[in-house]
Amino acid sequence: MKDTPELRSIAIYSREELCGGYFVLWIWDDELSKQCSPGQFFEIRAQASFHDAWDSQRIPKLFKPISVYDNSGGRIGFFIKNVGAGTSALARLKAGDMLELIGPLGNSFPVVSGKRVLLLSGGIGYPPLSYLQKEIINHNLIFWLHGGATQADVFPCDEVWTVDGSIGKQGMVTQGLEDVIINKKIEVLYSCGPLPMLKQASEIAFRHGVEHYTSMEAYMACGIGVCHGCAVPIGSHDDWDYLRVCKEGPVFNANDVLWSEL
Amino acid sequence: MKDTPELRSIAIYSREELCGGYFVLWIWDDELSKQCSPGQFFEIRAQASFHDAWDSQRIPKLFKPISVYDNSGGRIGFFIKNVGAGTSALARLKAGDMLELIGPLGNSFPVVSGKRVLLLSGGIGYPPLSYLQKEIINHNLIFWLHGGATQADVFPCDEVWTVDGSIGKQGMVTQGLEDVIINKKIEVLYSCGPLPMLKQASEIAFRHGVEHYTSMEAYMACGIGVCHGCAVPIGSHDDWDYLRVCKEGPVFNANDVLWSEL
Amino acid sequence: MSIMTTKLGKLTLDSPITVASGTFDIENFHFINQKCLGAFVCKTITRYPKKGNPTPRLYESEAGLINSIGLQNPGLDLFVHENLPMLRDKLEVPLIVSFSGSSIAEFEEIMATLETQSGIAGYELNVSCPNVDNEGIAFGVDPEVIHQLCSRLCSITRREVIVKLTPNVTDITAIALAAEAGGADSIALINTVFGMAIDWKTGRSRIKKGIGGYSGIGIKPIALALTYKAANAVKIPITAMGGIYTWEDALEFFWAGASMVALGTANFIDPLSAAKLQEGLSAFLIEHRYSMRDIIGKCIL
Amino acid sequence: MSIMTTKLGKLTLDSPITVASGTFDIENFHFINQKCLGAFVCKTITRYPKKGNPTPRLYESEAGLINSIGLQNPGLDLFVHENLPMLRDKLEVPLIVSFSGSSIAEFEEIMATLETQSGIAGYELNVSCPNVDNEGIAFGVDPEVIHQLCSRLCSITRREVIVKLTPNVTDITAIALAAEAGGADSIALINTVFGMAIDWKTGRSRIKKGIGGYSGIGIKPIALALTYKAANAVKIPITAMGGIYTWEDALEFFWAGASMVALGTANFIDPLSAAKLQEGLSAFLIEHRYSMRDIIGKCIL
Ligand SMILES: Cc1cc2nc3c(=O)[nH]c(=O)nc-3n(C[C@H](O)[C@H](O)[C@H](O)COP(=O)(O)OP(=O)(O)OC[C@H]3O[C@@H](n4cnc5c(N)ncnc54)[C@H](O)[C@@H]3O)c2cc1C
Ligand SMILES: Cc1cc2nc3c(=O)[nH]c(=O)nc-3n(C[C@H](O)[C@H](O)[C@H](O)COP(=O)(O)OP(=O)(O)OC[C@H]3O[C@@H](n4cnc5c(N)ncnc54)[C@H](O)[C@@H]3O)c2cc1C
Ligand SMILES: Cc1cc2nc3c(=O)[nH]c(=O)nc-3n(C[C@H](O)[C@H](O)[C@H](O)COP(=O)(O)O)c2cc1C
Ligand SMILES: Cc1cc2nc3c(=O)[nH]c(=O)nc-3n(C[C@H](O)[C@H](O)[C@H](O)COP(=O)(O)O)c2cc1C
Ligand code: FES
Ligand code: FES
Repeated sequence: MKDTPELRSIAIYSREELCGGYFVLWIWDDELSKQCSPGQFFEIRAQASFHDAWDSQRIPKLFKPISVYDNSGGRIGFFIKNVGAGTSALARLKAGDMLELIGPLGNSFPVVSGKRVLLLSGGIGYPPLSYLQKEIINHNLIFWLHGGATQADVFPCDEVWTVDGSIGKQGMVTQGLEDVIINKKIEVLYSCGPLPMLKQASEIAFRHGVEHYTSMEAYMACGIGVCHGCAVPIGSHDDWDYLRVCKEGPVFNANDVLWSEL
Repeated sequence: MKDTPELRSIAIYSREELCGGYFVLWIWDDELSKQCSPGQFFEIRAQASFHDAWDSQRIPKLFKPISVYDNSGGRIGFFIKNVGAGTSALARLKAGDMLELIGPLGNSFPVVSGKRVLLLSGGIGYPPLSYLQKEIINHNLIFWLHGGATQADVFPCDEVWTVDGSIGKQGMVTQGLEDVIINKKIEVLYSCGPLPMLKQASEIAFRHGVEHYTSMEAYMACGIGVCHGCAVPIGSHDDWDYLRVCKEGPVFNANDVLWSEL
Repeated sequence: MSIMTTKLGKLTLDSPITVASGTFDIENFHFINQKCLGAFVCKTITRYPKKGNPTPRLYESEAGLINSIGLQNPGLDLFVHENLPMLRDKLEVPLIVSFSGSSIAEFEEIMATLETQSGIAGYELNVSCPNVDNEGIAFGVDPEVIHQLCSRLCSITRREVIVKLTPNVTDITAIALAAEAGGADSIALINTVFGMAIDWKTGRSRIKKGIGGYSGIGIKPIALALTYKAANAVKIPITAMGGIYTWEDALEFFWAGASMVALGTANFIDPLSAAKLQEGLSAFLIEHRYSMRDIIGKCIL
Repeated sequence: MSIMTTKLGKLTLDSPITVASGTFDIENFHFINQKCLGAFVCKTITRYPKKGNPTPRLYESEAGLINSIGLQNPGLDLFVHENLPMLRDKLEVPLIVSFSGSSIAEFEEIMATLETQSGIAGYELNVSCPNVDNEGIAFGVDPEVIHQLCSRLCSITRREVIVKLTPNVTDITAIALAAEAGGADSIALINTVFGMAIDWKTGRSRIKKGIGGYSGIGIKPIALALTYKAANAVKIPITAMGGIYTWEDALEFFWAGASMVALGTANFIDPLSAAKLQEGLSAFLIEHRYSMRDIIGKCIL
């Protein structure tokens, strides 16, 4: 992790298309690649100069936080779902088009070894855990639970849940969590996904004394710790503060998160 | 002229490129073509759906008034200069792209016959006079004076002036006006161009008792007579009103324009 | 009763969509079927004809439109003799007449004349035009004057009385409450926000008068906040406007507490916007089996 | 003296560009050279630490940003012991400390403490934050309170005193005049405009507190109109902000009467915007052989 993230323009090296509005953008930059660790993210955007933008009647918009999904051989992959204006601008990019990046940003997942590890992801929480898995797989026993709304929202893992039952087990992925923790004798849980999922997972993990690191989502303006827009409540009930997902996060010990304030 | 202009989407049939940021867009539509007369204009725009626009972070903008430059064989030509956001969006269009149009709009030049006619255009005032010229050339004696800032701003005509002297005579085109009126025994003047040019021309023409029809420019919002944004002061000193360039205009008898209020 | 029916004070309207005064006229019905509107609001008229402001009067900024029309209109008499008969003839939806005055007495005089005329469903009192110096807006910023104006006018008509408010005030709730207490049947907001643009090359104001009225998508967050505030302050219904272009925009305002929405600048940018709004909104209501009542004011924090 | 030199009350600054409180911090100097700024304005501090508002706190609308940070800050003591020494150490440009209070006495208390500290060039009194209920903004709407606040504070310091005004008032000139009469050295405007956004699908407010503060390109016409109004009312200089992204935007504000401009939301959208503004502006001045004095307030109608 570097203390002074830079702003760069890097050409897209390749692009993959998945169903369900998901796509992967790859860049190749050895220097940046060396700086990343699992859990970190970049603020990225389809290139937007103020002046071109006015000419084409576009209003330049905020960068969007996107996790590192893969980092190998100098190539960094971003696994993205098209959900709104910012991600749809990214979705329009082709190989060779320019990406603007700030990062890597934020802290990263604590790395364990010799443990029984559970990865729990929901929807677009998948990418950071994928990067983490590759980094820790040689030193741990890993089981991966993933849930999504429907078939298009699930990706390679050990056990799949879908809300509509179109593939895997039917229901919320957290319904399967307790069984897996018990049966697989899980010691450490890493989670990333929608807030309600994280909230429930943290209750269950807490009940079973499982160490639990969670990567939080938040709307961001600056991404570098300046604006305090991305705050989440961290601490104990009588002594807590709003910490910044982009700076003190995105990874927090789930026991430190004041879920009741969210 | 039709009383009920419609909104249409028509594909661009061909596109010509000139130097100096000028370009010509052609559409082919027999029905529309029959409705146009010289002096009329369309409100046009590069196709912009609200929803696509939000996705691509564009803010949909106003239509832009553009004169009919040529109308023959069912093809309508728009001769356009790229000067800002609206025209640069048009400049980006290629053959086959969709144009949104409202029109034809406004009144048209009174057509004379058996007269000694002078056409006076400045810069992007050229297009409507070009259409007019083709319509009246068989029944009148026509002389055409055109002025522009520099070489790129002049187009085929009888006498050319440029502000920087890069081609033709050096100076403002109105400097040559009086001589031409006298030498060519001009009876009718048609003018279109920047306000200071029209103002000066109307003084000179008035002094020589020349019938003078001028096509006025104005910033427009609706283009159909609703908003009163495109007003120009028309009447006599003690009895005048703001009339609408898009509805009562764009062509006015220059003697009716209250140049002092502009 | 259709799924789109909305109640606006004394009126029950077939559609919760209308148009903002000054941005829509008979000419617009070349593009759309007038039945997509629940009512039609005409351009503001005044007691005597108004020439309007010097030109240029318009400028399109990055995210909206700045205008300085200055209430150009033919005046009450010509309106009554020419425009009104034409409107009566052509309109198939209720007519709301917008008018403004430079004193309470002038407002009264105009309404008294309009009361003698048929074919009018209601009045919109424009106390909020930013583009004329002595008309309207001086009223719109003072709760006491608003209260007095409404009391006087509401006592001389049985028709719907709508008061159209300006956003250019410290406390919209005080003004809205004054209108309600004065007897207004409903409130319309917002008129345009003071705005300006300058040619950076030359330093020349884009609008001859300097400051104009800013409308369009750029003011949507402002209009929404004011709608929410006003809706939480008064019980009378609200017609909201300010940057509404699409049916999604309209839904934001219904959730915030509007009973009706009006399209202004959107009419210039897409002449079909009212028809598209009508279509999109009714499809949304049908899909979710909502009636207007399930949405209006039901915003969750 | 460089072509970009500007005078702001007691200060003479090397560049007429600064940053808007709460949108820029030491971290931003990773991207640009701090010398492109004439001064640095820090995030508003308060007497005691503030947790800030519940989340979500941000939403990007079609043409700007809505925020509801709620002045989250470490409080005066921590600021003096940790942030200030760090700023003194790292800053190569004058530091303006922004602060806010819930009473005149609290404002005084904060300033008294800051007066004991070196390395501060001036103060920005934030009487305009829309995101806290009792702080600041209640002051910013009342000319008398502003007058009293300025009189009291200006008498206890020799440093530059800037008063930062809210746009959410009926008459900005009354407030600006009160600040001037109270002895303020200069005025900064505008803070954010009340704004709101709602998820049209669910009716849920995008911001937990409902109404937030709207900034960015969409408020530029509003900020420009208020700058023009204030500049024509007072003699003290003005730092303008509100939707300034480019050097062309900045020029509009100089023509309208600003002596200095500040970048806020632009810093998020392009971390290089201050550097680009500096470059573009100085190229423009050189090309036209203008000094700042030839432009400031020279707008033509
Ligand atoms: C640290 C961090 C890492 C992230 N990593 C990734 C990643 O690797 N890949 C990725 O695709 N996204 C990731 N996200 C989420 C991503 O930043 C958002 O989806 C994106 O900012 C949405 O921006 P937009 O302009 O496209 O949509 P907006 O216009 O901001 O939102 C569009 C709509 O989608 C909703 N929405 C917002 N986020 C989501 C979501 N995640 N899923 C479904 N609906 C949503 C909004 O409420 C809104 O209604 C990450 C977020 C954070 C904070
Ligand atoms: C009835 C009528 C007919 C017209 N016919 C034509 C035509 O046939 N071809 C054509 O190219 N234009 C024509 N125009 C002018 C055209 O409408 C404008 O150039 C256009 O609206 C500019 O829009 P924009 O968004 O590109 O630029 P804006 O952003 O609106 O303006 C960009 C900059 O250019 C300046 N500007 C505006 N108009 C002109 C101009 N004409 N020349 C130089 N600078 C200008 C503005 O002040 C501004 O500084 C016509 C106008 C009217 C009223
Ligand atoms: C060109 C123009 C003319 C207007 N004329 C009037 C008017 O005569 N009376 C009035 O009450 N409002 C008038 N308005 C304000 C609109 O009715 C509306 O309140 C405002 O534009 C905000 O809505 P919008 O953002 O949808 O345009 C006018 C607005 C524009 C743009
Ligand atoms: C995230 C955010 C935080 C802000 N915090 C403060 C603050 O602490 N104090 C203050 O005076 N203004 C604050 N502001 C207001 C800005 O300083 C500025 O006045 C406003 O954003 C308008 O400028 P802009 O459009 O360039 O952003 C904040 C604005 C934003 C967007
Ligand atoms: S996004 Fe600005 S502090 Fe995190
Ligand atoms: S542009 Fe609206 S009346 Fe002419």
